[in-house]
Amino acid sequence: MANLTLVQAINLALVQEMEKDDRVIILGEDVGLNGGVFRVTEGLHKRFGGDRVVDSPLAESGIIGTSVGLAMAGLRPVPEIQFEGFLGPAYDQICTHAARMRTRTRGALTVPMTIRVPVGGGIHAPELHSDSPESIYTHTPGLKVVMPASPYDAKGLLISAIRDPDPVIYFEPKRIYRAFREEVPEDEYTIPIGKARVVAEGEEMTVISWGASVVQCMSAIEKSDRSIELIDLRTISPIDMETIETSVKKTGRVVIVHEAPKTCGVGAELSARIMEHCFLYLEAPVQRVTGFDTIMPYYKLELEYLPDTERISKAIDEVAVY
Amino acid sequence: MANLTLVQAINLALVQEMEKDDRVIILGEDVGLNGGVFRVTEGLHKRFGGDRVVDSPLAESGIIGTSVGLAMAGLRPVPEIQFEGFLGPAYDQICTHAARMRTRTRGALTVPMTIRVPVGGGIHAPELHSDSPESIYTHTPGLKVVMPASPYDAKGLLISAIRDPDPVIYFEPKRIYRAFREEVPEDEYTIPIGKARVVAEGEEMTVISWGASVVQCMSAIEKSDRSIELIDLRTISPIDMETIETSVKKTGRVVIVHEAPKTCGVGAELSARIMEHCFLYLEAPVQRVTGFDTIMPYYKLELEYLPDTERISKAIDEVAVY
Amino acid sequence: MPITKAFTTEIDYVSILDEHGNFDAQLGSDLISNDELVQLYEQMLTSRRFDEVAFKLQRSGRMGTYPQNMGQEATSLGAAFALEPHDWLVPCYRENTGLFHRGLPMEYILLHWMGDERGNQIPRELFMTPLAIPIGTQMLHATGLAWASKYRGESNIACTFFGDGATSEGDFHEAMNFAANLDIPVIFFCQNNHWAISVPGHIQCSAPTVAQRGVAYGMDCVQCDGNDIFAVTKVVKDAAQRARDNNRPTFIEAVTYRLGDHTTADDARRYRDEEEVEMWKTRDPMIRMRDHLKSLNLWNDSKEAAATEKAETLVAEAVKRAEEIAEQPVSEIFDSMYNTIDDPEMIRQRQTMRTSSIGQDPTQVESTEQVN
Amino acid sequence: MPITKAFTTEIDYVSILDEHGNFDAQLGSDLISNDELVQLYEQMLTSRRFDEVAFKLQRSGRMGTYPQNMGQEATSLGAAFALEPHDWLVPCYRENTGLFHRGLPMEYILLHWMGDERGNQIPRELFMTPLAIPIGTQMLHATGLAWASKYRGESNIACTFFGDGATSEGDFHEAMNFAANLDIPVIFFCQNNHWAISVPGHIQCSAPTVAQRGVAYGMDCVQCDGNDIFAVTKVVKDAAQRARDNNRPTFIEAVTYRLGDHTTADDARRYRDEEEVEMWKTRDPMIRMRDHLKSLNLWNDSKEAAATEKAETLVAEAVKRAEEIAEQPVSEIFDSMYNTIDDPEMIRQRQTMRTSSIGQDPTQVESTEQVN
Ligand SMILES: Cc1ncc(C[n+]2csc(CCOP(=O)(O)OP(=O)(O)O)c2C)c(N)n1
Ligand SMILES: Cc1ncc(C[n+]2csc(CCOP(=O)(O)OP(=O)(O)O)c2C)c(N)n1
Ligand SMILES: [Mg+2]
Ligand SMILES: [Mg+2]
Repeated sequence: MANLTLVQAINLALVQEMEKDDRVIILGEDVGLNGGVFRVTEGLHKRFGGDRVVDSPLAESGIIGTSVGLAMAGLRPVPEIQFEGFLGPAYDQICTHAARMRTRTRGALTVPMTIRVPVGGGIHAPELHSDSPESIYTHTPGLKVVMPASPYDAKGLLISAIRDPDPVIYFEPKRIYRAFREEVPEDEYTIPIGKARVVAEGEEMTVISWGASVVQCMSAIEKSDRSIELIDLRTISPIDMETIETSVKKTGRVVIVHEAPKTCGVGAELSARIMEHCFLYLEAPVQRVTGFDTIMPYYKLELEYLPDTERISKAIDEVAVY
Repeated sequence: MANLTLVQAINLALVQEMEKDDRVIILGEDVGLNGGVFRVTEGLHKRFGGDRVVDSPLAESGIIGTSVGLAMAGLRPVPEIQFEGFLGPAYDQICTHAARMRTRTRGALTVPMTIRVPVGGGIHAPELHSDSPESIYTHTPGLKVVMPASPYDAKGLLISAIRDPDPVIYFEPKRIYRAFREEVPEDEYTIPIGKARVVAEGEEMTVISWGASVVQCMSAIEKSDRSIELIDLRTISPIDMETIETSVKKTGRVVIVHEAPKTCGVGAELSARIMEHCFLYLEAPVQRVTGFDTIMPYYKLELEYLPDTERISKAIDEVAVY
Repeated sequence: MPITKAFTTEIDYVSILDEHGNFDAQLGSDLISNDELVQLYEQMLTSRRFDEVAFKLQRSGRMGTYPQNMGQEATSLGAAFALEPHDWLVPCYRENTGLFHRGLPMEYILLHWMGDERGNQIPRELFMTPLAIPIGTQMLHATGLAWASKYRGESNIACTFFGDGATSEGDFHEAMNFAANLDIPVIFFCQNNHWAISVPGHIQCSAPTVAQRGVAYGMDCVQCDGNDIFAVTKVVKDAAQRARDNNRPTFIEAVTYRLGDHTTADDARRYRDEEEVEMWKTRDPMIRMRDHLKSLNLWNDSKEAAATEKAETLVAEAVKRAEEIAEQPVSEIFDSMYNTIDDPEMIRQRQTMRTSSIGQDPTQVESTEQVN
Repeated sequence: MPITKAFTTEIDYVSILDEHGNFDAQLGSDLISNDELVQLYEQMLTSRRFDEVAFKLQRSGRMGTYPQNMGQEATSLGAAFALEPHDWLVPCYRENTGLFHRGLPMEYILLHWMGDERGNQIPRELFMTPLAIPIGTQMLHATGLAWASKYRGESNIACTFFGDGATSEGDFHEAMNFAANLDIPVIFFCQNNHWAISVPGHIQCSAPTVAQRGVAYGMDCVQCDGNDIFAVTKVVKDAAQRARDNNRPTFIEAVTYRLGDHTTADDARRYRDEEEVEMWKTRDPMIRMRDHLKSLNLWNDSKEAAATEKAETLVAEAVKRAEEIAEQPVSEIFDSMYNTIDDPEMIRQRQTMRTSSIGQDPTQVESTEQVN
C-alpha cells in the first residue's frame, strides 16, 4: 500500500500493465521525455524506451487513427489526448472508426484501445482546457466511458480499461489529479467497468455524480443533516442502473451533479431512466445541478459555472422538501 | 403556391435568399454542376455562377473552417455536408470554433452560417449514410439545431436559418426528401427558430418527434382511437418547452420518438425536462421510442432499427393504460 | 548572402507498357512472368464481369448503391500482385480487382453493398480491412497496422488505397506525416482517376502532380501510369522494398480514369465531357494488356471466350452465395457491439426490440394493465 | 520509355541580415527605412519587456499560464510591418509583437491570459482574430477571411501564423489545399521554432525543410531566417503581392527559436539541451537588430536606456488597465451566447444561477415549501 495521488495511481497502473504485457504502448503529444504535461507518464519513457512510449506528431486524429490500426493488429495502444478540448479533431476517428469496427466487421476486427484524456474545469487553465464532453461519447454506441473520482478507483479502472477488448475513453478529472491522496495497493487489481460505487449510504435522498464533482457532493452532504446516499458512477457508459435503481427505490428523491452543460448531458439520461425505472417511487422530480448551457467561461468566471457545494446543497434542500 | 417536395422547397428557399442577399454563398462537395448528390442545389450553379456556388475540395473540416472565416468577414455561407456521417471530420470546426466564436470574443466576431446536412435512415444507403447525430449538436452550446418535417416548414425554417445571426445546423431528413408534396407559398416567409408545431391536437397523450419520424407518428396516431396530440419539434435546439409543457399539463402522458440511439439522445433531455416542468401532472413515465444503443445497422436490418409505426403504437398503448 | 537554395527535388514518372503497345523491356522484363500475366489478365476480366453483374443487381433492386472499378483494374491488381500475401491491404471501395487477387471471395463485396455487415467479416489470414466508406480515413489505420508490424519485428507492411479526392482530407495528411516521421513501413497508393464524384481533380490538387504531395513529408514519391500493370507492379515492388528494408513509406500516384459513373447513384453525364471518357477508353488497361498478351502469343480469341465464360460462372456463383446466405438474425444488431453484452439495458433492448417500446421498464409494465 | 521526370522544384532560402551582422544591401536596402528600423527595434524591446512582466504576473498568481514570445519577435513583427493595416492577422498565441505593431492595446493579451474573454473582444478596425488556443485550426479561418475579401473584390488579404507543430494537424493541410486550389489570397506563416512543447521538430516534419510542405499544393513556398527582420519583411512583401495581384497563397517557413519555456507551465530543461539554447541566444533577433542599428549610428546606450524606460512604462500602464478593468458581470456567461437570448430555459439559467439549482422549474419550487 502506498499513499498516492490520482496522477500517481494512474502512472502506477500504466507501469504495471506495461511490465506485464508488451502489447501495451503509449502514444501522444509530450508523453515521452516530458512525461506528459500533467506528468502522468513520468518515467515511462526512460523505463520502457521510445518504442513503447512514443512522442507523436501534433495531430489528434492521427493519434487515434493510428491507434485504431495498432489495436486492429492486436496491440493495446493507450493514446493520450492532451486535454479534452482537443478531442474534437479526433472525434471522427473515435466515433466513426474505433466505436464501429467490431460491429461493422462482425467481430473480425476489434479495437482494444484506451484513450486517456484529462477532463473538466477548476484549474484556472486557458480556453478549451476545462470542458466535460462525456455525454458526446456516452451517446456514441460502441464505446465505454469511464471516469474515476479517487486514486484507488483510478488504478483499478485503468487496468480494466487497458484489458478491455473494446475501446474505452478514460477521462481523468484533472481538478483532483493531486487534490488528495489515498491508500492504493501495490498489487494489480481491477474495478469492473459498468459498476457504480456507493460512496455513502443514506435513506432520504440519492445524489449521483462522477469525476471531480463527487468531491463537491461529499462536502455538500457533509454539511447537510439529512441522510443522503451518494453514488459515484465511475463508469458513465454503460450506466449501472441496478445500483441507481436500488438506491432510488429506497430514497425516492434524486439530485444529479455534473460539470457538463445541462441540455443533453448525461444527467438527462439518468433522469429519464430513473423516471422509466422508478416512476412510482419518485417523490420529487429528479433534480440536475450542472454546468450551464453556455460555453465554459474563461477561468475568471469558471467557478460561477461549475456546480459548487452551495448549488448542490440548495438542490438537496429543494428536493428534500418537495 | 406550388405543390413541392421537401427538396424543392429547400431549393426554392436557397434561390430566393441568394437572389435577395449576395452575402449568401454555397459551398460543399458536388454542390455545383452536379447540383448535390440529392439535387438540392440543382440549377444554382447555373443561375448564380461558380463564385457563389462553390465545389470545394473533399474536406469537411475545410468546408466548415473556411465558412467560419467567410462568416466572420460578414458573408452568410451555407455549407453543405454531403451526409450526416461525414460531419465527424467537421466536428471540431463546428463545436470548437463556430459555436464559440461569439461568446469567446464577446460579440466582436460572429458566425452567421447555416450548415445543411441530410440526416437519418430508411433509404437503403451505404454505411454512415443513415445516422442521426442531432443530440451531439444539441449538447453543444452556441449552436441552433433545426430539422423540418414538411416542405412548408423546410422553406420557412431554412430562410430563418440563413438570416439568423448565429450558426445553425439545418438537418434535412432524407427519407422524406421526396416522400410527399405540400403547398408551399412562392413568396418568402419565415418560421421562427425555437418554436414547435402542434401537428394534431388531442387530450389523452402527447407524442413528440421531429424529422422523418413525424410521419411514422402520424400514421400510428391515425391507427389509434385515442385522442393524441402530436408535436413536431421543428427546432431541436433550443427546445420549445412552452409548447411541450402546455400539452403535457393537459394530457399527462408522453411518448417521444426519434431515430438516434436512446442513451443521451434528445429524448432523454425532453423526458428530463418534462419531469422537471410537469412532475405533478404526469400520469405515466415518459416513454421513449428510439433507435437502439447500437451502431445503425447496414440497410438489410435498418428497418429493424428505426422506430416504426408498430413500436410507436405499442408505446402509445402502454403509456395510455399505465 | 544572396538567396540560396534550401531544397531541390524531382519526381519520376514510370511507364513501361504504354497505350500504344510500346514496352520498355529493360524496366519490364523481370517483373511479371508470362503465366502470371495471363492470370492477371483473367482476373481483370473477372473483375470487369463482376462490375457488370453488380450494376445489373443494383438496377434490378437486388443490391444497393455500387461503385464500379471499370478502367482502374490495373492499379489495385498490380499492387496486390507486387505485395506479399501477408502484407495488409487497406482499401477504399474501388479496389475489388486487387482484393479478389488476394483471395477475397467475391460475395464479400456483394454482401457489403447488399447492406450486410458480413461482407466485412473478412478472414484474418487475408490481411485485409473492409471497404472504407468515409473518404480518407483508412490511411491512418494502414499506418497503425504497419506500425504494429514494425513494433513486433514482423516482416509484413501495409498498402492503402484511396482516390484523388481523398488526398484533400486532413487524415490523409496526418497519416503521411506519421508514417514519414516515425518511419512506418506503409505504402500510400493514390488512384488518381481525375474525378471525385463530380468534382474535377484540380479542385483537389492544383499542383502539376498529385505525387508531389509526398514531398511535404520528405517521403519517396513517384507517379506512374496507373493503367499499366507493369508500371504499377514496379513502383509497388520498389516501395515495398524500401518499406521492408528501411521502414520508409512511399507515396504513389497512379494516373488512371474512372470509365463508369461514380456509383450507380450517379450520372456522370451531368458533369463531364463524353470526349474525355472516349479518350480514356483508348487507354483502358484491359485492352492494353490483351494486346500485349496477343503480341506475346499468349492470348487469342478462343482463350478470351473461355476466360469470359469462366468469369461469368465465377461471378454467378458468387451472386448465388451472396443471395442465398442465411438471414442475419436481427439480434446481430446488438451481438457484435461489444466483446460481451452484459449491460442490462442493452440486453433489454435486444429482448424487447420487436415487441415493446424500449423506454419502458418491463417490471413496471407487468405491474400495470397490459395491452396486446 | 525510360523513367521520366514528372516534376522538379526548388525552394529558396532568404537571409538578409545574418547573425554575424552581414547585411545584403542589394536585397535589403529598400525594405525598411531608418526611422522604421528604430521603431521596430523599440517595439521588439517593448514586447520583450511585456514577456518579462507577464512571466512575473504568472509567477505571482496575478495571471494564468503565459507563453513567452522571447526570441521570436522578428517573425510576427516583420510580417505585420510588411502588410497593410487592413490585412487580416490571424495569429496563434506567440505573435504579440506583430499584434502590438498593428495597434492592439497590450492589455488585450493580458486579459486573455488572465482568463477574461474581453481580451478577445478586438475592435474590428484592427483586422485581427483573437489568440487561437487549439493548435492548427485558425488557418482555415484565415483562408475564409481572405476568400471573403476576394469574393467582394476588396484588396485586403490574410496572413495566418502558426508553429512547426501546427503543420502536423489535418486542418493545416485542408487550409493550404483550399487556398491553393481555390486561389485564395492568404499567407501561411510558419514560425518554425524547433519545438512543440517538448516534441522536437523532426517528429512534426522529418523533411529537410518545413517550407516544402507547400510543394504538396503547388503553392509558392520559401524558407527564411526568422530572426532576420529584413528577410521576414521581404518574403512577406513578396507573398502579399502575389496574393493581391493574383490571389495566390504563399507558404513561408521562418526559421527561429523559442528562447523560453513553452509556457509558464513548462520546464524546457526536462527535454532540451542547454547548449542548443545558448547557441540560439547568439542568434537573438534583438541583438542582431541592435548591432545593426548601432552600425548605422542609429542607436546607442542612452537611447537604449530611454527606450527601455518607455517600454517599462507602457507595459506597466497596460498591466494597470488589465488589472483595473471593471469586473465582468457574471451574466456575461450567457449574454454573448447568441445575438438574442430568448430561450426561456437560458433566461432561467441566467436568473437562477447563483440562487438555485438549475434543473428545477421555479413555478414548481414556488408551489412547495421553500428552504433558505
Ligand atoms: C468523409 C467523406 N466525405 C464525403 C463522402 C461522400 N463521397 C463518397 S465518394 C466521394 C468522392 C471520392 O473521390 P475519390 O477519393 O477521388 O475516390 P473515387 O470515388 O474517385 O475513387 C465522396 C465525396 C464520403 N464518403 N466520406
Ligand atoms: C489541437 C491541440 N492539440 C494540443 C494542444 C496542446 N498544445 C498547446 S501548444 C502545443 C505545441 C504547439 O507547438 P507549435 O505549433 O510548434 O507552436 P509553438 O508553441 O512552438 O509556438 C500543444 C501540443 C493544443 N493547444 N491544441
Ligand atoms: Mg477520384
Ligand atoms: Mg514550435
